[in-house]
Amino acid sequence: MLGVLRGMGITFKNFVTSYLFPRRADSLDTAGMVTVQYPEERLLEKERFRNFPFLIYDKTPDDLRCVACDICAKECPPKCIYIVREFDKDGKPLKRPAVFDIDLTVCMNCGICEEACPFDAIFMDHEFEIGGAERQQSLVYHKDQLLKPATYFAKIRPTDHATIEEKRRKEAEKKAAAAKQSSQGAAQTPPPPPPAVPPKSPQPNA
Amino acid sequence: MNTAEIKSLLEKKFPGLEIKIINDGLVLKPEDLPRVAKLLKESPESKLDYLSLITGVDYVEFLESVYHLYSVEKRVGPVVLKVRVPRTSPKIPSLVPLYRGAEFQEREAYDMMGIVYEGHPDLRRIFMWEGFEGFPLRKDYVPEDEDVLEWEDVEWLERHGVKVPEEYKAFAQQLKAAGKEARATRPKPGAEA
Amino acid sequence: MALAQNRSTVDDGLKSELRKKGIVVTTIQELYNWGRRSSIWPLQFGLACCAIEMIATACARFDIARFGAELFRGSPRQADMMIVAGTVTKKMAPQIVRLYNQMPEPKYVITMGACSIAGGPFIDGYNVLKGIDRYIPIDVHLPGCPPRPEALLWGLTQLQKKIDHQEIEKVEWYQKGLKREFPIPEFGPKGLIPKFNPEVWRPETASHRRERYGDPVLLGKKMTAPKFETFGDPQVKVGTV
Amino acid sequence: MTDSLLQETETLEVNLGPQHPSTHGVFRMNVKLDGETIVSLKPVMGYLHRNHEQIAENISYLGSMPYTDRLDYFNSMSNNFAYALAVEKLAKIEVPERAQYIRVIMAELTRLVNHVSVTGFLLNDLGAFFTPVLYAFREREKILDVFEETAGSRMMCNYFRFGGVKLDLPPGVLDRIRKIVKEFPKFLDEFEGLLTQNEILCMRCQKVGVLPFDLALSASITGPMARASGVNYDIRKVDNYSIYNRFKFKVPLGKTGDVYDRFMIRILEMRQSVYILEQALKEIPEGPVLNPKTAALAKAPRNFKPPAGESYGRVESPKGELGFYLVSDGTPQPWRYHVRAPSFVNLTVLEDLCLGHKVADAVVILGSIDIVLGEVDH
Repeated sequence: MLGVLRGMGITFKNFVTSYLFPRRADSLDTAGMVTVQYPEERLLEKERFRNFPFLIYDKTPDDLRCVACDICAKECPPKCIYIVREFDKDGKPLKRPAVFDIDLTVCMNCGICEEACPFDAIFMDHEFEIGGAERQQSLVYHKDQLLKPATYFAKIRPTDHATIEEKRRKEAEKKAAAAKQSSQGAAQTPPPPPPAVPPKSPQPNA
Repeated sequence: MNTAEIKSLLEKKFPGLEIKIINDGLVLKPEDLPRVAKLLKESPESKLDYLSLITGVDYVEFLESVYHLYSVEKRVGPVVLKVRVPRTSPKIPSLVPLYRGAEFQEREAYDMMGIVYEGHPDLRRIFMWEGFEGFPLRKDYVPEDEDVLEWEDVEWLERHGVKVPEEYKAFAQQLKAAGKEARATRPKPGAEA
Repeated sequence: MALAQNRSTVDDGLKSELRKKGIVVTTIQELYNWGRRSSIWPLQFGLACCAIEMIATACARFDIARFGAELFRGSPRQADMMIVAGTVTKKMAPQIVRLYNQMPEPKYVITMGACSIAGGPFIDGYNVLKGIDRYIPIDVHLPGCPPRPEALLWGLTQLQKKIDHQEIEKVEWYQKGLKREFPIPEFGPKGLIPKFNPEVWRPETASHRRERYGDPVLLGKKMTAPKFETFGDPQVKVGTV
Repeated sequence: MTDSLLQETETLEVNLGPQHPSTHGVFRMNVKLDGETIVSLKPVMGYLHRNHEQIAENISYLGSMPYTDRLDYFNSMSNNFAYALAVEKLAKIEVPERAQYIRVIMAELTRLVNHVSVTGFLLNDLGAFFTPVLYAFREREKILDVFEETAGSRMMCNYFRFGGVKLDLPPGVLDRIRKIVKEFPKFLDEFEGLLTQNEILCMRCQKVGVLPFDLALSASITGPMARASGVNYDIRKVDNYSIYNRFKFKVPLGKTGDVYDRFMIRILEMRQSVYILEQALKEIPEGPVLNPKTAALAKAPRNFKPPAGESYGRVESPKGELGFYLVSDGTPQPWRYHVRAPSFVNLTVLEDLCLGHKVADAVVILGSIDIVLGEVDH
């Protein structure tokens, strides 16, 4: 009987403290109300939170970083990425995708595409309010739905954005220096390819 | 107690036992397995009283059943026993009388790999349903194509009062006429509709 | 009923006129929908990982009770909504269809997580059903693996919006002759029979997975044995040792 | 009169599950009852068989890492740990010091999450409807926040890499963990005060579902369930994997092996985990978190080809011995990938535990075994 009463006392204490000392939902204190009033109030967004991938562009949507190398599509464990490379009028492959589809009904938010991408073009988004009554059309995201500006990335993940910008700046400097050197040495030879190109030459998807 | 010591112990106890060390595992004949396991479990030198893992491996040319034994009392292990059997008649004596922990894991290996453990008290499929055909973790298992209705599906649906669209019906009939192998060369999905 | 039939034949302008006349009906409808959407009773039914997030949604921090959906019922007969939370395997699919059939009208289904929508990351497996919408109609699809508890709450609000827009005269369960029960699939030698119910779902031809990525699994590709220097003598195999 | 009546009783077959509030998922028990006493119980599983092994045999080694999260979805970090150990054994990869500490911290936090939730669910099964679960999930959410901040996801962390962990801890997280660890014993006191001396709980749990020592050993039971029966086998102590030999902790052992013992062992283990965490948080050094040799692996998982051979990596997951058996043939995909799932093997004795008890006890016994269907059915 004593044990039961003691348990009830603890429940009552919890009941009272949740009214007397309401806390924020992110609080680490043991006692207190913890409910987050979701649509009006949200939990603090964690920077590393990963939901679905998105593609990043620098200034305009035509200026996207993805070069259609197909690495993420091959690394994706459940195979939810589908890329078709764009070709110009002469049939020469361009360094940009014509089709970039991500099947959200297969994606498992693992973030391996983000890790594998050598061009910092694909990142995991924070948006989770996605869904609908229909799945076969609306839940396969195409290129135009996936594209988001670099400023958005800077907003949701400032730390990663800073490190990546730093890395890109250094690479660009190195490239510029190399170009300068080669133009001084032999004016006609084109600059060497950037070192970030993956080992296997990217092939257009059949 | 390493694998070589176990081997010499076994050879001392069972003269004439055929045994070989491959990849840190002791490869045994299937019929030797129960007596070897019994000895290893009960002998005071080894005292391997804990059977951690049983699984099957499909090496295409044969199937292998792997046993990892540990000793809780002496805190040694693992001692790996392996038994190789042909794909056509994979029969291995069961270790359930010796280790109760083998019960579900042997059923799993039977379900996934088709290794028959003789003497198992209740050797049924454990994950798949009764009536499932084939052993899905064997390397030659071919799963079905799930976006195509076959003739038995069409028949079933009509029996249950579901109206099947004509194009599905026609395609199912084509499949039936062409036999099961037709599935690999089915027409492009655009042609279905 | 006659009124409802009339409505389906008139254009939008006339409809709004009629709506003005039938103001009492509209109010009843609003009241009716408000009552329904504020007390959705979900079926207490979890399948896999997403079920844990569903429980987390029901717990103190996210508190699904704020949306009136905290009363998880153990029996399908008392439930309005089924949250298919987790991977639907072929072994489990018949039971889910049966549960759906047992639920009273009006009934709603939310598929929570990638697995229940289309098979999710396990789409290439031999025992995973590629979407529960092959057998039963779905109202809200919620992708994610698993969706955050907030995402489930968002999905619930989407469902509430849908309920808000339903008209009493038009809703399916008051129509004559409509029976929203679907045949329960059976186990076949390799999978379920039928593979899908064409009345509910038809395969999408445009974004066909097999066309894009080829065959999902081995299909005998790995039928060459591994190198035997490391796995021992190939002669040391069957019973010979 | 009564004798003849008793002789006429028929056994009744009852199906519990697969959709049943008490079966912790999609688990089915075929129970034969004499009156209300169980005379036979056959577990039926496979309702969540997601072909984990088949999928893993078809993708790269790193590609399986996110799938291991989904095995035992309560403690993804432990699953990552076991898989990373197995591959590191296979490819002989060293792990830097700081990464080892992070791994231990994460694994122990996972243990807290698992034990606290499973205790809550067990009490839910006993009839203490939802209050213990609410308390348990309140604590769980705090730890999940830490996981989300470090690994990016609440449940499916995908945080371990071969040769370390994915990213270093973000600033401030260590202090957050310290705060959680400091507050946790207070919560445990409260939780125990709520329950351990509760007369109803004692009556329902003591002498119910007794697992004798011999059966526990021969049926390969591991984890808290085996230790409740007195089997002194904790892989953290036996294998000394990672850096567990640096920490002082005790392995709590039970005497009777009933439901109450299993419940208490979990509570005591949480206290030991807190103790390990305190030491690890004190000692954690600075340094790299990923072996530089394998850091390039993240950029091209398909090019990772461990040498041909086989390995078995196991950890003491909160449920018991979780092991991954890998056979490599030198290609980017494993030739064989097998999971030794603790709760799957622990279910072997379910029938033995339940025989002679009432149906209501079967539910409690199942709750005390602590199964997660994702792992049982892999």
